[in-house]
Amino acid sequence: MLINVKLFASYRELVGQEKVGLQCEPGATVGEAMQRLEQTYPVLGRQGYSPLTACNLRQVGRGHVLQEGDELAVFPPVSGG
Amino acid sequence: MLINVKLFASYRELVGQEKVGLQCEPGATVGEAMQRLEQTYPVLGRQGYSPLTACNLRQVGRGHVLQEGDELAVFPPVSGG
Amino acid sequence: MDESADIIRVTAEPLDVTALMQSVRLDSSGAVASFVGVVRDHHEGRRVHHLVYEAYAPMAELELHNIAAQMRQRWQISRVALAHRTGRLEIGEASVAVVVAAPHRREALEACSFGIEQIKKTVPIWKKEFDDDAGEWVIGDPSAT
Amino acid sequence: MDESADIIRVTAEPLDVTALMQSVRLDSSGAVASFVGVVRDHHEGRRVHHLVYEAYAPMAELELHNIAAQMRQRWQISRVALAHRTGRLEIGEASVAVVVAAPHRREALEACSFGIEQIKKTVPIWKKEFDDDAGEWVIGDPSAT
Repeated sequence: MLINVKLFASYRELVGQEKVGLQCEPGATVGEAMQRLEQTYPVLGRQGYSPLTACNLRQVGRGHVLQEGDELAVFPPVSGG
Repeated sequence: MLINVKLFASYRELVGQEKVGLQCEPGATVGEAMQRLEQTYPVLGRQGYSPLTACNLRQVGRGHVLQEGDELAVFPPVSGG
Repeated sequence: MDESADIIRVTAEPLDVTALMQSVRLDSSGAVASFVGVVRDHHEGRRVHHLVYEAYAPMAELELHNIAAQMRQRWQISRVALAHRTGRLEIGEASVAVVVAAPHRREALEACSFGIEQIKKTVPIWKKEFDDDAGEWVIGDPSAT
Repeated sequence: MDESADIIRVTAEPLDVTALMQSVRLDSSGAVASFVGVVRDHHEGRRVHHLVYEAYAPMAELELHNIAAQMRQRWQISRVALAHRTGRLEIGEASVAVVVAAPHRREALEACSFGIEQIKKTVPIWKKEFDDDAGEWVIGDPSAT
């Protein structure tokens, strides 16, 4: 199934794209999708901080099960204000 | 000695004047000046609250000793803001 | 920071909060907190048509300077503006403004909160509330002073 | 008060704090508290020339609505405005504004303080600091979320 990955801030710059299509097994979790993403872009795993993840605009943990067409956002700890 | 009394808010309206000259004995305290003021304007003593007093722009108690020409302000508890 | 940079005002002119916010900000300020008291249409169950504020202006300004000095002593802040309006005010008009610029947000917010509490306790200003015909002086809490 | 009256904005346009203050006030509001975050010229010992903010805008707006709802749950307030700027900001420009109108001052100030704390913890927005040549992303506290 296809997951629409959106990247923000440092992760967007490391990957050089703000959107990436990611093929995952049906029933894949956010954790599994992140593993696959880091295989394709190893630089993502080499930062001094861990990415946060949101599915369809809601923050989710690594165990969240993805569905075809989900928007998976990947971003560093927030620093607005 | 002459004390320059300034009246504010409800006290100003009760007396009908914003300034009153008050003759006091040399060495009179604020308390004694207030007694004399209330003798002249008995309505001042008949409110459900007590006047606060300031001498030359600083809040003072009844025991403060007045000097010739002092400005004695008489006002109700403050309600600004 | 020089205390003379504090903006202290007891004035019959409308309060320009935007101008106060711009005046207190320095390039080193990351935070501007403000509190504005506004005339509302009721008070303790009674309808309010308008208010009149009377001040003992020279003493009020001295007290506002004292409050600004206390704020500086207790919090690391850049600049302070304390302003109180006098005369007749309609519903929705600003009666009092406390504006604090500081390097960090906590200091700005805490000092702002302290500032408005102190103004209500110690500054010689009085409020007369008018409904459609009569006016009545609001008497403060004498134990607060 | 209808929640739809909350003003929630994630925008590349300059924040007009005066307009926000006017928008949140009701005739029953006696207090308007506001916090404005401003770009300052240094951060943790380093000089700052300008900032760039990036937002995950639809999620950021959702989070701001959540924060406004929490403010309403915890304090009796009239209306809330929560706004965050995006894009390039120069020193002195407002990056974030929290404006709260309430019948009473304590509620307005406490809700305002809560609002800015929550924004910094949960809203998906990131800051990149530029000195005279290079830029660097500021990474938030992951335990804060």
